[in-house]
Amino acid sequence: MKFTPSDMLSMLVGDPQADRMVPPTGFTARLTVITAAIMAFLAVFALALSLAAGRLADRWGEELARSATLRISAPAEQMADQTAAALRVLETTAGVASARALSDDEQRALLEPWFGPDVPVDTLPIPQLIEVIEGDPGFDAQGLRLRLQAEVPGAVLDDHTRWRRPLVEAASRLRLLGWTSIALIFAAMAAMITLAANAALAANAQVIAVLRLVGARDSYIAQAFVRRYTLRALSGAGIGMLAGLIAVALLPAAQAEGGFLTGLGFTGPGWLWPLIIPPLAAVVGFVATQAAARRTLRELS
Amino acid sequence: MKFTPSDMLSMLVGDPQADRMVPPTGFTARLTVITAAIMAFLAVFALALSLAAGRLADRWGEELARSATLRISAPAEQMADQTAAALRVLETTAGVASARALSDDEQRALLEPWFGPDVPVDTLPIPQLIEVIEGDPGFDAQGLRLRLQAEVPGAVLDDHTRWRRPLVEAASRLRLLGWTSIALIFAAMAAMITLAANAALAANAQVIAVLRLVGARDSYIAQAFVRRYTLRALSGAGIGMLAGLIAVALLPAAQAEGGFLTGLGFTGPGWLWPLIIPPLAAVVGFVATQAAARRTLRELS
Amino acid sequence: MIELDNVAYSYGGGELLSGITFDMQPGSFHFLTGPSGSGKTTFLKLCYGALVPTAGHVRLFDRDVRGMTRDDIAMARRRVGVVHQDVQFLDHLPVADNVALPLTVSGRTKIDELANLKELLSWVGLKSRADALPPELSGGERQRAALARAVIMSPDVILADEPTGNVDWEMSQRLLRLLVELNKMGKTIMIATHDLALIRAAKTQVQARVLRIANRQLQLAGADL
Amino acid sequence: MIELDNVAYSYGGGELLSGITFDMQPGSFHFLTGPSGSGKTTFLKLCYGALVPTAGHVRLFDRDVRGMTRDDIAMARRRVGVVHQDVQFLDHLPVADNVALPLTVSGRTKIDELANLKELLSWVGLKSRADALPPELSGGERQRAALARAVIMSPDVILADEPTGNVDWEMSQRLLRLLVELNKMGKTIMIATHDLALIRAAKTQVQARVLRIANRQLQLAGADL
Ligand SMILES: Nc1ncnc2c1ncn2[C@@H]1O[C@H](COP(=O)(O)OP(=O)(O)OP(=O)(O)O)[C@@H](O)[C@H]1O
Ligand SMILES: Nc1ncnc2c1ncn2[C@@H]1O[C@H](COP(=O)(O)OP(=O)(O)OP(=O)(O)O)[C@@H](O)[C@H]1O
Ligand SMILES: [Mg+2]
Ligand SMILES: [Mg+2]
Repeated sequence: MKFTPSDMLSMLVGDPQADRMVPPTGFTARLTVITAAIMAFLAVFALALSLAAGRLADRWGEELARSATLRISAPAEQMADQTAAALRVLETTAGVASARALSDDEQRALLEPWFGPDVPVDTLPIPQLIEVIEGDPGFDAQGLRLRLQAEVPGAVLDDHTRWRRPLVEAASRLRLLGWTSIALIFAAMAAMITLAANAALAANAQVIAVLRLVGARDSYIAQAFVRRYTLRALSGAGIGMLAGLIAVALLPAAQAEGGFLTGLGFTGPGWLWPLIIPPLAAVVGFVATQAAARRTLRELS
Repeated sequence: MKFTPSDMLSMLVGDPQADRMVPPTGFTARLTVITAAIMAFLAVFALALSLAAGRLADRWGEELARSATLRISAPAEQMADQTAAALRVLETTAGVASARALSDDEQRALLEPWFGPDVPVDTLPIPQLIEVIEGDPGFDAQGLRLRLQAEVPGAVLDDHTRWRRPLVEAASRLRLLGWTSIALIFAAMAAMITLAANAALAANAQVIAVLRLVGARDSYIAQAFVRRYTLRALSGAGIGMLAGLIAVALLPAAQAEGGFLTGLGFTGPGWLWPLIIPPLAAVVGFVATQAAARRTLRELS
Repeated sequence: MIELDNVAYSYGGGELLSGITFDMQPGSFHFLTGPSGSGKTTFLKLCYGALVPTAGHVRLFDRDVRGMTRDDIAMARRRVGVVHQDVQFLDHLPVADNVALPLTVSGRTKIDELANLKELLSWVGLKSRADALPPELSGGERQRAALARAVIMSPDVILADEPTGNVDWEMSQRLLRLLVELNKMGKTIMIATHDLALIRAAKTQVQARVLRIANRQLQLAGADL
Repeated sequence: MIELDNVAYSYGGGELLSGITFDMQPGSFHFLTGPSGSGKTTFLKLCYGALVPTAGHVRLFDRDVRGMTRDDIAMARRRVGVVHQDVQFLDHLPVADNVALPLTVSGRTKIDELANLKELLSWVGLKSRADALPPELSGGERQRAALARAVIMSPDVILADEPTGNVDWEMSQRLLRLLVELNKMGKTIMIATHDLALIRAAKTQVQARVLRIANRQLQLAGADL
């Protein structure tokens, strides 16, 4: 059996008469709605977790990937020249968005954790640091090194590869974890809605038998159930999604101090992601009820 | 209605005859088992996530809390004396597990990211760093500072508070996230098992009516259902828990390179945690079925 | 045994039964007739405590139904065998287990009771179907199984609602004979039925009285049958 | 209309029916009798395609049941009104809607059909219970509702399994009159029943033939009634 979206649509708008054939309330009806709601609620959290993990991973990867450091060690009198030469080279390098020599204050701030607040930066033979911000297609580190070697012999390029690798690995692990949990929750949601729809149909065996007895066609009977349960899965998941969004929005300190770990929550277009949950639940409900109804019907002469 | 554990036990061992009164298979029976299994499976993952977050938080908090740095800035000729004096002070300070002056090589390694591999550590007026490892009840940073001021004027104690605060906050956020998700999953598990048990009972209304008609007492009828559904919740959750444990154990690269982010998984006694899931599911199943059976019975004369 | 004292019952609309006073004497044999929808099933349900009267008092074994706990009602039901009009079983258990159900739930599964079960099943013609599941029975077989279930505990009172509606004449005579035997052993019997031929046949075997529900009242039908 | 050609049926054990050949002529009126458990319900189920024979052929409106799709069977059922022995309804819809169900599912809900519905309900004595839910009906009321549902489409064939098992004599005469009227309009009728008095009454109004299932065979009962 295959279902195209248009099949699904025609079923959903279908005969409102057929709709009355299915008991409107009762435990099995509530079961479907509440199951869809609970699973949608969990799915919103999984999505939030996943997106937060993704953001974190992106940030770690990006912050480190997008910046590099050029270190110029030279006798004091050549320092200014070499710095200027290096900046010229960098300005003409494709893929470098900006380059900027750190001021003494900045250098002091960097060193402070190690040497205390009163490092005599000016009197020390400390190398000059140049912060390089990468552009979008990035620069060719190897090529840059060669050019620098020729023009600024005292320059050493550190593109942070060493620092980046473990962080990127950790970040991708976090991302994997997020998507694993989202896949799990979605699979569980599908399984639970399928179960609920099946249980509901089993509970309505008499309805199906009566309809079949009075000459209703299989498609009519299936449609009556499929329409009801698809709408139930849709509305249940809608309720659950809304509840989940509210809960996520209310989560303590969600976006504050976003420093190291971003809060669990949605940002910007991320808020649109949960909107896929109800349609997904509806599709699951549709397919599950369709299959269950056909199976129940086949057992009936 | 209240249930003591002994009530529960006596119900569970109870009359095997009564057991036969409840249909052994069918969709509603499977519903309970599979629901318990799925939710237990998810709960194992939530637990793993939660424990991993907890471990990460602990590590971040601990690594930073347990070490401090003493920085001694002094004229070159006094450096050795002051270092020795500082070490003596530290040795006699309660709460300091060990203290050790960093060698030139180690200092160079620390500085390398900033100045390249050939920092002339010996000729530079670089402060001497002493690594202080805290003992279990920790030392009194304020007291230590006062003593050092008196005996080693050039020493500055950095107990990493500044570095630690955001990390500890991030870690506790992660822990909160873990426990939130575990609370959610457990609540969802309870809700789903309750729903499944209710749906199952609703589907068995005829069984209850027949038993009541032939003179069975409420407690007998309730017991028959409660026993079955408690065992179903227990066994379902057991299956789900095992599947979850296996899945977690098989998770790619779970424990490897544990560097920055620990893998999602259980370590040591953490493996015992998931064992609470099946009993918990059984208790939920017990209470839910008990309540549902009593409610169904009350509606029946 | 069962006393109704100025009882009225209403399902929510007007009163269906009203001012009914009736005392079921031990060892009596009653038929209950009346048009379809007149309230025979309702009357029987009042008699075994499935319905509580909206007015008046029903006493079951000398206790007012209103004052009985649910467990009291359950215990009273063990002394009253009931054949429902729409017979229901535990569909997952074989017929024999269903018939023995009242014994099982009251914890009486001794050997002699089981011998009794076999005899009873063959009397109602279900010996060969003892291992079938209830949904596999024919309409008449279900009714016979329900009657067997109602009498297996050898209860003091047997209330049967249309127990022969789906069985052939010969079988209904056989079932009647079973009930007459039980009555001769001192059991009290009440049968709701539309089958006038059955009533006539019974009258030749036992001193049966015919009650009739008409105009919300319970009347003793005369010799007009 | 409905033809059985050397048909046998077995539920898995021995054969319940065997070598049955029968041709239901349009406009005929049949009674079907036989002891409880002899296979009357099974026979009727073969006649409307609910069971497929284990041997032989059943032809429904000139098409072999084995070759019909599920939708073919559904369409054929619109031409056959069936009263089940254990009547079932959509318990959440009122009686009137349940009786009109065959019209609803075949998309025929015109005004004149609905007028028809009212008349039918009052004929079977359910006018005052039209808004009740099926579980609130008495046993006899349920049977009457089922009969009304079976005839509302004015089908070519009406198969009724014990339609008067739970109704009083007067009402059963009324229902019989309805079926006789339909038969006079050309409908084919078959009624499975144990009620010999009903058969006798029918014979005075219509030329009814009595079939009897005995020893797995279908026999034409003689004038012995
Ligand atoms: N689904 C089934 N599986 C197995 N056996 C069945 C099934 N349905 C009916 N039977 C058996 O087949 C036999 C005939 O059943 P059927 O319902 O046709 O009898 P009937 O003539 O209608 O009887 P009654 O007058 O009691 O309604 C019975 O012995 C019954 O137990
Ligand atoms: N649960 C209910 N709610 C509302 N009305 C009910 C309910 N049960 C029965 N009735 C109505 O009460 C009346 C009497 O019902 P009852 O079942 O007692 O009749 P009865 O004499 O047994 O009829 P029958 O011979 O058809 O079985 C009927 O009109 C029925 O519709
Ligand atoms: Mg009745
Ligand atoms: Mg039958």
